[in-house]
Parts: sequence; structure tokens; C-alpha cells
Amino acid sequence: MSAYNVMAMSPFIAGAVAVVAIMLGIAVRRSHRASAAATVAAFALMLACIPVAAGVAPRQVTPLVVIDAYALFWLAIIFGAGMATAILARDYLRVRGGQPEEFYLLLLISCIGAGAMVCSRHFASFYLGLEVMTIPLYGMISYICSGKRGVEAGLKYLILAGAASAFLLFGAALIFSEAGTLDFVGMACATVNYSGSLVVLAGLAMVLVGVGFKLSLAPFHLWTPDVYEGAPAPVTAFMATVSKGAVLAALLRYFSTVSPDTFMSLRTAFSLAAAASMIAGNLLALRQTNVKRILACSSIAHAGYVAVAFLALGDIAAHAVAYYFAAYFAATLGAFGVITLLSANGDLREHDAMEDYRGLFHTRPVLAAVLALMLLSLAGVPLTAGFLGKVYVFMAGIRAGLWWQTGVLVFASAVGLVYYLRIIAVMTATPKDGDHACEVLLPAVSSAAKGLLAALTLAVLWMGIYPAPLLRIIEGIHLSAH
Amino acid sequence: MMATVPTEYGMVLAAVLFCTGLVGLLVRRNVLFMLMSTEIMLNAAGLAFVVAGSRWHEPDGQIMFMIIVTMAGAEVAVGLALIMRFYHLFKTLDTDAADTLKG
Amino acid sequence: MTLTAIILFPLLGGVLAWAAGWKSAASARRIALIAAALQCLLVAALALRLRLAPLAGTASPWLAELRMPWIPQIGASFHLAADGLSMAMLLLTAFLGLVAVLVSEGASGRNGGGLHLCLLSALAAVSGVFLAADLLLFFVFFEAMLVPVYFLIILWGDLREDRFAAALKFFLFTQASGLVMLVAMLVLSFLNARATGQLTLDALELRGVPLAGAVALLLPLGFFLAFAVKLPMVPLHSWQPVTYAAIPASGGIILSGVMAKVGAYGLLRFVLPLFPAASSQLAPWAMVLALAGILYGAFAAFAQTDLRRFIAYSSINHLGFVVLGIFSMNGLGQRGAFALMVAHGCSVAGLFVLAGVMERDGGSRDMARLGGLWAAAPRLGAFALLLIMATLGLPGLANFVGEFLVLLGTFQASPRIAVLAALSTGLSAAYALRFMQRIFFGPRRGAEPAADLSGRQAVAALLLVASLLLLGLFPGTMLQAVNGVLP
Amino acid sequence: MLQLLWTVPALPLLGFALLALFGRRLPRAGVSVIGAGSVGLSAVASGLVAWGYITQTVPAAYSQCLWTWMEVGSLKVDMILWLDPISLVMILVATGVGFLIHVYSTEYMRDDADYARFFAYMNLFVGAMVVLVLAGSLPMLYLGWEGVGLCSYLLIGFWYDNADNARAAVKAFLVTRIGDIGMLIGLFVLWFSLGTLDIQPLMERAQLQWTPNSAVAVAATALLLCGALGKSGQLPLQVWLPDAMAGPTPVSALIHAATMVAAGVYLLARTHVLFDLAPAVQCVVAVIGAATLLLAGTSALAQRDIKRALAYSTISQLGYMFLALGVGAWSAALFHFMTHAFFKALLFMAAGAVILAMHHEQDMFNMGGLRRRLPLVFWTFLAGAMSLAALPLVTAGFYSKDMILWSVLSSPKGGFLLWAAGVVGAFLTGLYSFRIVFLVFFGEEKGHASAKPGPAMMIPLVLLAVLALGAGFVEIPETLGRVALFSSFMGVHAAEASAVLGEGTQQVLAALLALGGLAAAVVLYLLRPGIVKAWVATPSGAALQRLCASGWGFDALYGMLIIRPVVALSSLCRDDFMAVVWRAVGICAEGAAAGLGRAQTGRLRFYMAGIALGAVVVLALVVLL
Repeated sequence: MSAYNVMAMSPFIAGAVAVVAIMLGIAVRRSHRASAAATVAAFALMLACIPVAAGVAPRQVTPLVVIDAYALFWLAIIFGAGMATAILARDYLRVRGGQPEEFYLLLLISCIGAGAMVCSRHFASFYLGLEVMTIPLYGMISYICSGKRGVEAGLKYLILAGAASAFLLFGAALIFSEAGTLDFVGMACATVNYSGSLVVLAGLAMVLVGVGFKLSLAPFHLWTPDVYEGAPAPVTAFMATVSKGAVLAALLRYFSTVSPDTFMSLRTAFSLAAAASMIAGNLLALRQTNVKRILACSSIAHAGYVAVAFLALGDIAAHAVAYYFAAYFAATLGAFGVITLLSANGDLREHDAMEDYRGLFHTRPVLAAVLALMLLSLAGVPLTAGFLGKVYVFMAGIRAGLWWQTGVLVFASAVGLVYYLRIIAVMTATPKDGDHACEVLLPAVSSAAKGLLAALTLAVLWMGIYPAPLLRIIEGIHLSAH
Repeated sequence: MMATVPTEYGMVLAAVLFCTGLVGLLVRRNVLFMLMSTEIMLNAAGLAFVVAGSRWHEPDGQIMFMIIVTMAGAEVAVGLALIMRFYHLFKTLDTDAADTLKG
Repeated sequence: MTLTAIILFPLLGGVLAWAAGWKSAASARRIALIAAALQCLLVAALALRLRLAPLAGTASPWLAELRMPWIPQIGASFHLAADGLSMAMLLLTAFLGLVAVLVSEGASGRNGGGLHLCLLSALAAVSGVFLAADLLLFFVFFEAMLVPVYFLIILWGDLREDRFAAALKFFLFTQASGLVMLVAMLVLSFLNARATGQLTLDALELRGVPLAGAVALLLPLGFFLAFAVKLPMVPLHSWQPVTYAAIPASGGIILSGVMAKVGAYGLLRFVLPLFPAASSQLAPWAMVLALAGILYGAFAAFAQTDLRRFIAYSSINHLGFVVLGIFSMNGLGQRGAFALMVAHGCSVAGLFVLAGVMERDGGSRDMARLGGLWAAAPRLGAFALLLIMATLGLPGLANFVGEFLVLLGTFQASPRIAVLAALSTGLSAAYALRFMQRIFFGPRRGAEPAADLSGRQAVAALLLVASLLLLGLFPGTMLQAVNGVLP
Repeated sequence: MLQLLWTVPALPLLGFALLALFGRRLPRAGVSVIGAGSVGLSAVASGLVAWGYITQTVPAAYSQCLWTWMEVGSLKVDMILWLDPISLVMILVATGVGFLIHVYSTEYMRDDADYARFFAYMNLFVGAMVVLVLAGSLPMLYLGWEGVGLCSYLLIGFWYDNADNARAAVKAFLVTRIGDIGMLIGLFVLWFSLGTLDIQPLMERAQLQWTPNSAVAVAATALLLCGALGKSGQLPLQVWLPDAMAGPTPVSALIHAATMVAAGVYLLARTHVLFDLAPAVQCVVAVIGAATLLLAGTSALAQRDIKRALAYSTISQLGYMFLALGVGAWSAALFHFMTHAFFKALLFMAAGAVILAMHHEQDMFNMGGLRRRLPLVFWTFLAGAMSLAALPLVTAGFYSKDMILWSVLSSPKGGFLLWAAGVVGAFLTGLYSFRIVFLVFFGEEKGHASAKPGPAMMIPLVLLAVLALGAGFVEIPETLGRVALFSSFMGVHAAEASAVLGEGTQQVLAALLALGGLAAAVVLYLLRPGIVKAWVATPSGAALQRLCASGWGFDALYGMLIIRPVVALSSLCRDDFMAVVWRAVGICAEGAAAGLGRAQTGRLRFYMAGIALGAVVVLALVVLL
């Protein structure tokens, strides 16, 4: 094991050490504050290791893992999202009592799993990463086990994710049976060479099912609103961002060597799924009265949008997807962040019903403004990150000639606007008289959370107004180099 | 030894197992049985890996099988804990009863 | 740098007003007023300077420009540029911005600072639209305009209207059509990049991209759709009456006076130069559509009893003339369209001032319940009379110049359409006079507001009257401004 | 002197501006001074200009360019004043008669609350009219044209609290607007045909470029004619004029004598060169004039309201002018316009004095015997009525009408039938004018007339009475001793004429018919009123009377043909039927959302089924495609 490999893997090593250290720490003395702080520090450390790793990138570490610019970019945003989740979770869990310390372990492990996925260049490491990311999620979803919602959501997710994993694995096994290798490059080559083979096609289709579930593409999206609603708000934020992004990032790497012209039937299926997600997600959200469910539906739609960019394949897709997810991460974390902070008060209730947001502009103007900004970003309004994300997706779609998919994207984006604006409208409505109760219960927001929201707000605006520096980094990513 | 078993046979068996698990998921309401069904599906996939690996004389298939079993075990561990919690809260193992989250 | 200042200055004023609004709404309004007035001066000074000294190099069509890299990765640059057309529109924007702030409702009620922030940031965005010479930059401003207006409607809108639905409809129509335009922009840029190898979104550099087949028609249609919604053109207008009904009057001045003109500006600035061949191909259809809008707006306006909806449909009627002029594809018609844009901006702003006065203190705006207001408010009546005369195209007022030239240009392109459009001016006289008669003449009905124009409102009214008269009798300067921009 | 030309329109407009801005704060006397004074000064300026014009060493038209209004490419529209004999006569009449009417108004409107507003509008009216007649380019003419339309609207609806007045005002505006649109399109045709809109170049180019009766000539003149028909209240756009009586009486005087209705005649006279190139349209003009004069003459017979009767008489007299224009005798039309301005202003103002004395009673059947109560008014009214009836030799109306009738008979474009219509009209004129005189001033006294009008009202009446009787002597036909001041000033020289009747014969015939009208009026309304009453009592008589009283039912006809369809169409658009499409889109989206929402059962097995189904679909797609 060379020193270079250690440097390349340093983010993971730091994470793993941190997990063990925090676990030991908890064993010595339980302290929510300390665990949370240690977790944030761990994420900071992991982020700090990324430049170290970048120094030796691109580098293949064992046949399983590759550390290159693409992977590092994803690692950065995954760890950033993890850090944000940790900060939010602290406010959220603090008021709920119980034993919150282990939550951070799960979070860290899940992030490491997600990181492993984006660095994987072999199916084994991909699957390992996937499960390491997913299994802690079950625990996180049901972490507040006193209520029915969390347990129900966790169990639903567990059963369905298990089945989806089975689809993914079976599909991979079918491809393996024809290709004889589980290396991504090899598998991809084999899939191209055997593109006429029914077994390979069936395998790819089953992989698509498994991935579709994780991305909550229609028609595999049914679970999403339920689980997002049942999970604690910070966990929902984490799921909506990290678990989606990592899967798509890994998938993109898998398909990086495949020319877009092969597998027309698979592309058609994926396009249909993307279109169905865009339409179904947005339409579903129209009638929801729960903000978390709305955001869940919107995440279905966003998966569809980004799938259009994905369909372009290659570097264009990598850039579009990377930028899109960076923007989407910031906005989603910000939006769920506000929900989390509103839910972090004494009545231990999730403040996710639309009614909870009535008049928020009058009672909590800053939080409301942040939420509004995040929603506008998700809607793709200019001067926010989401707008350029959309521009990128459009450009990818146009360059790849995905005409009808782009058309659906336009239509769906328009529909999507309706529910984002509905939330904003509710927030501006005058609060009903006698609603003083909610003022009494207004949470005290920790300064860390304040800082986080400020950072996210700045990030969203910065990416919307002057994204050139970030884009320079993203354009430096070349997938097909290996 | 495995080489004597044709790949197709193994694959068909795996597919049958997979479908068994899938049908189990669809028809059983008891959450325990549903968990077991997912295990069957995962194991079917594992079997498929082993069969495929044996076709190419690659150890990868068997390694994948071991990873799958490990992960499935982890999943079952979490799953059982959740089922206990579930039973405690809902007083039943019928998943159809758990529809507080919907719409 | 002045160009950037034109965009940033109102924004700064808005933020200051907003900050001041926490203490007192009146001081917020004062700051906003000062900012709007200074903005007027700034734009006017720039206009004067440019007229005296156009840009040295004659190769550039711009009088002033500023170009900085922005997002080179997608070919977008921060490219602001002004020519006669944009300077004229900027002047209109600043002027109507001042009028809007003069009559703003913000002195009382819910956080007036916010209202002024919205007003002024809308102004900033519109100024950006008129200055942007890069397609993406244009689009950013084009869509950014929506946000302040949206908040104006939902936060300070008319409580009697379903203002959430109205705001949503407004946002939805504009954004949806805007996205289509965005795709068209990106496709155009992509085709250009494929043909020349240069990735750019600059409006000038994208002229003359070879287009063939369906794209040659679909791309201009994509642009056209967005601008047609913004104007709005029938049948894409259904957002407009509800929006005009719900928006606070000061916001209405900006929305109807300036933002609607963005649609026409976009047609002149982008659709015609970028797609000359397709434009002439589409022109007959666009003219027919415009004619349909003219007639539909006139008939609908005739039947309205709600003051705001009347304004909305009469605008549809007038903007039909603008489109008609633009697609007459000759200098006369397009200059007429331009003159009408400016004139209609002033006259419709006046109608919104009127609406604001009428609705003050809960006054009714249902024409069926109004009457004989002249006796109580003669100044308001005289103001309304002048606006109504401008609306029906009385010579001597600004609107006539536009309508005359538009009809003349249209007559050159298609006498049949010109005759029908001219006939429709009879209808516009009918609805305009009916409006006057129902509100100001006849016996009093009791729902009228008691007050006449107040000080600030009177100033605003005088400004508008003066501009309508000046532009109507001495339109020379205005018409010369677009020499070199329009054929 | 000629340099003062711009002050002629500027003074009334300045008066308007002052009154509009400060009128409410000025005392009444100040308003009177500004209101009447500005027009008076304008009249003086007109006089000076006229003096300057006449004393020019070489008589030539004078033009004064104020500024360029619009300039786009080759289109250049100037604000240019053009003074030639036609416009000179027009401004003299407009400002002179206008001034008298203003003076009269200072007393007539004395007690009105909106005194300043009244004078502001009146000043604007005169100003717009002067702009109209002095315009050197058609768009500028159109500016004045619409300006008088606006003022008529404002003044007819001056007493706005009565909804009927406002309605009459709107009607006046809209009906004339319909004509104006035609005129506007006519301008477009002229511009594209001849490349200019300045009137003089237009005439010159038309003569060079147009062949007589070519399509473009016919189209352009027909469209210009539309405008003239609307403003001058000719068939089929005459319906607004009787209703225009809703305004204060001085307004009626102004509209009927000096300003509004003259515009149509003026336009046709001004562009007579074009019309000469379109004989077909001229023929239409003549026929319309003849038909209008008969129709209005019969309608005037059946009116009860004194002002309506006078209004129909105006329409009828304008018919004469159109008749003259139709046969190319535009100077005769202008001559009649001038005399008509005098006697019609006189008649209206005298009627106003009567109305004021009768406490705003306008029904002639409620008047009577006022001869004794208001002697001076009676005599002036009688002078006007005589002139209107064209009683031979002593009245101005006789000479002008005679000139028209002789032109019609002698011109190759005229003819016996048109002339016959004209003389029948003369009979009708005699009948209805003296019907008014006898109903109002003779017979038994009904109602109670109050104090006599003061000098501000009476002096204009007397002055006008003198003009109504004496102004005709500027143009005396050959048979009576030939004075041709007017026509030679106009630059028209009598052409050798041939006609079926000699000039003298036709004069005698026309005079006899006018006198016959007078005689018939004496019989029917003075000596034997029973005849008319008995006849009206019969069903056919009643029907005919109703028909005439309603102006031959044009209002009802237009109500059916135009107003109802427009209202129906607009109520169809009222609720924006095109928005239904978008509403349907919304409903579809909602429905689809509801359908999709139903899939969110919350049951695990159902979700699993969704995944399984999706898997099957994807597999099928991938494998089968």
C-alpha cells in the first residue's frame, strides 16, 4: 500500500477513524453536543482531505476504487451535505431527547458508503458502498422510534430497498454471466459487445429498476412521499440529496464509456421513466398539503430532470449532472433545513403541514425568505442556482438531440412552479388571528444552523449569479479519461 | 464440480427463486414474511452471481455472494429490530394496517 | 459602468428603502422617491450624453456598451449595451418608475419598505432587460422581473381578488413560455457553435446563423411565444386580466406600462434581427393574430364593468396594434409600434394611477356602482378624460402618433388588415367613452370615492399628462431615437 | 400681418389652457374675459390676417410652418398653416361667429356652476376648428377634425349628470368617428398613391398622376367623403346631429354654424381637385346631398322640440351644400355655408333666448305668442327664418341657395332631378321655418315667459340678423345685377352654362316655391291649425308623423344592425371565452394529479406491486424493442 494510495484514500480513512473515535467517545460518555461537534469536525476533516487526495488524482486504488476529479467533486458535495445534515440534526434531535448520539455514527457511515459509490469502478465496491449507505439510512429514518411514522417509513423503505437491491444484483449477475467481469469498464465493454444479447439487455433493465428505485424515478417512485414524510426532516434532506446523487454519479461513471447510440431500447425506457417522473412528480405535488411530501414529489421530478441530462451521457452529462446536483443539494438542504429548524421546537411535532407555514413571512421573515429562495431555486428561477442547473440540463439535452425529453422538461418545469409558488403564497398569507400559539413555540435556532442557512443561501445565490468559478472546476472533470 | 452444472440451469433456478421472492412480497401481508421474501430475492441474486462466476471460472461471483449474504444479514438485523418496534406500535404484523403515511 | 449603475442603482435604493421601512414607512417612501427621481436623472443624463457623443467606433451598432466575461462555459457574457431603442425604453422605465413610486400605496399598511423594494427591484430588472445584449443575460432579467411582481401581488395585492391565483397565473404563463424561449436560445447557440465552432449567446453574434427545416420556424416561434405571453397576445392573455385586477396600482404601472412592453421590445430586438427570414414568413400570421387581439380586446373591454379588467382588455387591444406594427415589417409600422409602446406605457400607467385613486380607502371599482364622479373629483375627471382620449387615439396625444404610423405601415403590408384594424378604433372609442360615461358622468350612485387627486397623485398625473401631450405634439425626438435601429 | 396667422388658433387654445388649469380659481368675470376675449382677439387676428391677405401685392396663398410633427423615412408631416381664400373665409366665420356666440354665452350660461369648464371647452372648440381649416397637411387637418369631435362630445354632454346628455355626446362622437375612420383610411390611400399628405402637393400630384375615375381616385375620395358625411351629418351618418341638441344652446349654435358641421363641407371644398377627378363620387355626393335635404326637411316638419327642428334644418341645409359640392360648385357651397353660419347661429341663439325665457322649455307646442313678450327676439328670429327659407331678394339665404340651385341645374354634373329635389327642399324649408315662427311667436300665449334677455345676448342677435339679411349681397347673380365678390375672391369664374331652364326662370320657380312654403305655413299653422291636427289623427298620418319625427327611423335601424350585434359580441367576450382553454388545462392537470394521488395508498404491497409492474414494463420495453 503506497503512500499515494493512502493520500488518495485519505478522506475515507479519516471518516472511518472518526466513526470509531466517536463510537468510543460515546462509550466513554454520552454527550450530544460533543458527538455532534465531533461529527461536524470529522466532516470538516474529510473535506480537508479532499485537496490532499486531489494532489494525487487521478489514481486508481486497487481494481475497485478510482480517485479522480469527478469522484472528488462528488465526495466534496456529499461530505458537505453530510455536514449540513449533522448540523441540522443537532437542532432537531436536541429537543427530542432520547439517545441522539448514535445518529451521527449512522450519518457518517452512510456518507462513507455514498463516497465509496462515487469512487467505485467495480460492481463489488459499488454494491458495498450502496449498502453501507442504505443500511444506516434505515436506522436514521426510524431514529425517532416513539412515533408510528418513523417506524412505518423505515420498514417500508427497508423492504422495498431490499427488493430493489435484489433487482440490481440480479441484473448485475446477468450481465456478469455474459461479460465475465464486474469491472465497470469491462462490463460496459461487454454490454456494448453483447448489446444484442437478451440476457445483457434483461440485466440492464433490472439494473435500471434497482437504480430507478433509488433515484425514485417513476414508476418506482411510489414509496418516496411516504418515506420522506415519515423520516425526520434532516434525514429526508439527506435522502433527497446524497442517496440520489451518489447513485446517479456512480451510474454515470458506469455508462461513461458507452456511446449514446447503443442500447436504443434501454435509452427509450430510461427516457420514458424520466418523462414519467417529471410529469408524475410534478402533478403529484399539486394536491399535496404536506410540505415534506411536496418536496418529495419535487425530488421525483428533479430526478426526472437530471435523468434527461444523464441521457446525454459522457462529459456533457457529467458536467450537467454535477452542476445540477450541486445546485439541487444546496437548495434542497436549505429547504429541508428550514423545515428542520421549524420542527425543532418543544411540541416535538414535525412542522411539515402546509398550515404550519401560514404567515411565516410575518412571524419568521428570515426563515421564510430563505425557504422562498430555496423553493425558487428548485423551481429554476433566474439568479438562483437552480436556474443555471436547468440551463445546463437543457444544453445537455439539446446537444444530445433529446428533443421530446427537453419538451417534457419544459412542460413539467412549468407545472412544478405551481406548488413551489403555493408554498410561498401560504407563507405570505396573513396569519389567522389567535395563532399566537405558534409564536410561543418558535424554536431558538442555533448559531451553527444559522450559519449553515446563511452559507446555503449564499451558495444558491452565488451559483446563480456568478457560477463561473464553480463551472471551471466542473468543466475540469473528464469522465472518459480512464 | 460446479462446471458440471450448465449455466442455464443455475440461472433458471435463480430466476425461479427471484420470482418466488417477488411473488411473496406481493401476496404476503405479514411483514416478517415480506422480509424473508426479500432475503429470498437477494439470495437468488447471489446464486446467479455464483452461477455466472462459475461459467467464467472467476472467483468474483462467489465473492459477490459473500458480500450479498453479509449485507443481507445486516439488513435483516436492522429489519428485525424495526419489526419489533413495528409490532409494538401497531399491535400487528400486517403491513396493510400501516398506512398512516399516504396520499 | 453607467449601464451597470442603471441596473444597480434602483436595487440599492430599494434595499435602502426596505431597511428604512423597518422604522417608518414614510421614510421608506421618501428614500424610494429620491432613488426613483435620481434614476430618472441618471438615465436622462446618459441619454443626453449619448445623443451628444455616440460611441467612437462606428462599426458597433451600440451607443454605449459594457462587456465582461460571465459564464464562458456556456458562452454567456455580461454584455450590456444601449442603442436608441433601449435608451428610449430605459427612459420610459425610469419615468414610470417615478410615477409608480409617487402613487405607491406603501405609506400605510403592511411593511411599506418591502413594497418599495419590490417596485425598485422590478425597475432594476426591467432596466436590465432593456440593456442586455446577451441572450442568457436577457433571459435572466426577463425572468427576474417576475419575482418582485409576484411578491407585489401576493403581499400587497387587492384583498378582494384571489391574488394568489392571479399571481400564480402570472408567474406560470410567463415562466412556462420563458422556458420555451430559453430552449430556443440554447438551440440557437448550439447551432451557431456547430456551424462556427464558437460558443456564444451574444445577440449580435448569433445573427445570421444558418437555419433550415423545422428549426428555422420553431426557434422564432419559441421566442415569439414568450414575448406574446408577455405582451400579452390573444389567446395567451388569460393571465393578464386577473393579474391587473389583483396587483397594487403602483405595481400595475410598472407591469402594464413597462413590462408588457418588454414583449414588444423582445420582438424588435431579438425575433426580427435573429430570424429575418422566418419573421417575414410568420408576419402575416402574426398580423392576423394581432388583429384578433385588437378586436377581442376591444369587444371584451366594452363589456367589462370592473375598472381593472377594463384596463387589461384595453391594453390587449392596444398592444395588438404594437404587434401589428412590428410585423408590418416596414419602418413606418415598426416606428409606429415603438411610439405606441411608449405612448401606451404612459396612458396605461395613467389608468392605473386612476385606479389607485378610485380604490383608495376602499372605493369601489365596479363601474356598475359608480357614476357622476366628475362633480366630486373634477381634477380626476379631467385626468381620466385625457387618458381616455389618449386611449381612443385622439390626435395630439401620444397614442395617435403610434396608431397612425402603425396603421400606415400595416396598410403598406396588408391593406385589408389595416382597414379592419382602423375600423376597430371605432370600437376603442366606444369602450373608452363608455368607461368615461359610466364612472364620471350620469347621476351619482354612492360608491364613489370622495377625494380628488392628492398632492403626489396630482404630480404623477401632471407628469403623465405632460408626457402624453408632448409626445403627441412633438414626437420628433422620440421617433429619431430609433433611427438606425429600425429600418 | 400674415405672420400673425399662428395666433388665430393659438389664442383660443391659450384661452383653453388657462381656463383648464386655473378656471376653477378665477372669478366669473375673469373667465368671461378670457373665454370670450381669447376668441375675440382671435377674430381680430383673423381680420388682420384677412387684411394682410387682401392687400398683398401679388395675391398668393400664404403658408406658415410651425414645426415638423412626424418624420419617418419619406413620410414627413408638418404642422403647417395654409392660408388661402377658402381657409380665410372659414377662419373669419369660425372666429367671428364664434366670438358672437361666446359673448352670448357669457349671459346665457351665467348661472351655471361649471362656467369655467364651459368656456374652456368652447375655446378649445374654436381653436380646434381653426386648426382644422388652417391645416396645410391632412394629418394636421385630422388633428383639428378629431379635436372638434372631442369638443362636440364634451359640450353635448356638458350637463353630465343627466345620463341622456352623456349618451347623446357619446353618440355624436361615435357616429362621426365611424366617418373619421374612413377618412383616415383615405389618408393612407392618398399617401401610398401620391407619396405626400400635404394638401397642396397632393392636389398637384393628383392632377398629374390620376386619371379621372381611376380606382384609386374613387377609393380615396369616397373614403374622404365618409369623414365629411359623419361630421356634416349627411346620410347615412346624420343620426347624431338631432341628438346633439342635448348640449347648452350656444353649443348648438357653435356646432351648427361656425364649427363642427362645416368641417365636412370644408374638407370637400378643400380637396375639390381630387373630387373633380372622381366624377362618380361627386355624383354620389350630390345624390346624398339631395336625399339628405329632403329627408331632413320632412323630419324637421314633425319635430316638437324647437332645437331639434332647427337641427334637422341644419342637416337639410348641409344637404344643399353637398348638393353643390357634388356638382363641383364648391364656392357656392362655401357661400351657402357662410350665410348659413350667420342665420343658423342667429336662429339657435334666438331660440336659446326663447328657451331661457321659457325656463328651459323646448317644446314648441308649449310656446306661443312670444312675439309680444320678446319682440326683439322675434324680429331677429324672423330675420333668420326668412334667410333660412330663402325669401327672395332681401335675405342672404336666397342668394346663396340660388347660386347652388343654378349651379346644379346648369352644371353638366348636375341635372334636372337634383335641381328638382333642391326646389322641393326649398318649399319644405319655407314650410318648416315658418312653422317654427308661427308656433313659437304667434298664436295664444302658453306658459309664462320671464324677463327679456340682456345686451350680451341681444347684441350678437342683432348683428347676426343684419348679416343674415345682408351678407348675401356680396354675390348677386347676373339676372339681378351681378356682384361676384365672393366667387372672384375664391378664384372661381362663372362658366358658360346651358340648362333646360334659363337662370331667371329657375330663380322665379325657386322663389315661388319658397314663398309657397311660407304660404302653406301661414295656412297650416296660423290660419287653419285644425287641418294638421286632423290629418295627424288618421292612422296613416300618425304613422307618417312618427316616421318623420324619428328622422325616418334610422336610429332604430342602426340599433338593430350595428349596436345589437356589437353588444352581443362584446357580452360574448365579456367572460373571456378564450381563457376556457387554459382553465381546461388546469382542470386536466388537477384530474391527473388526483388520479396519480390515488396510487399513493400507503400500503407496502401496493408499492411493491408498482415496482414489479414497472420492472415488467421496463423488461418488456428493453427486450421487445
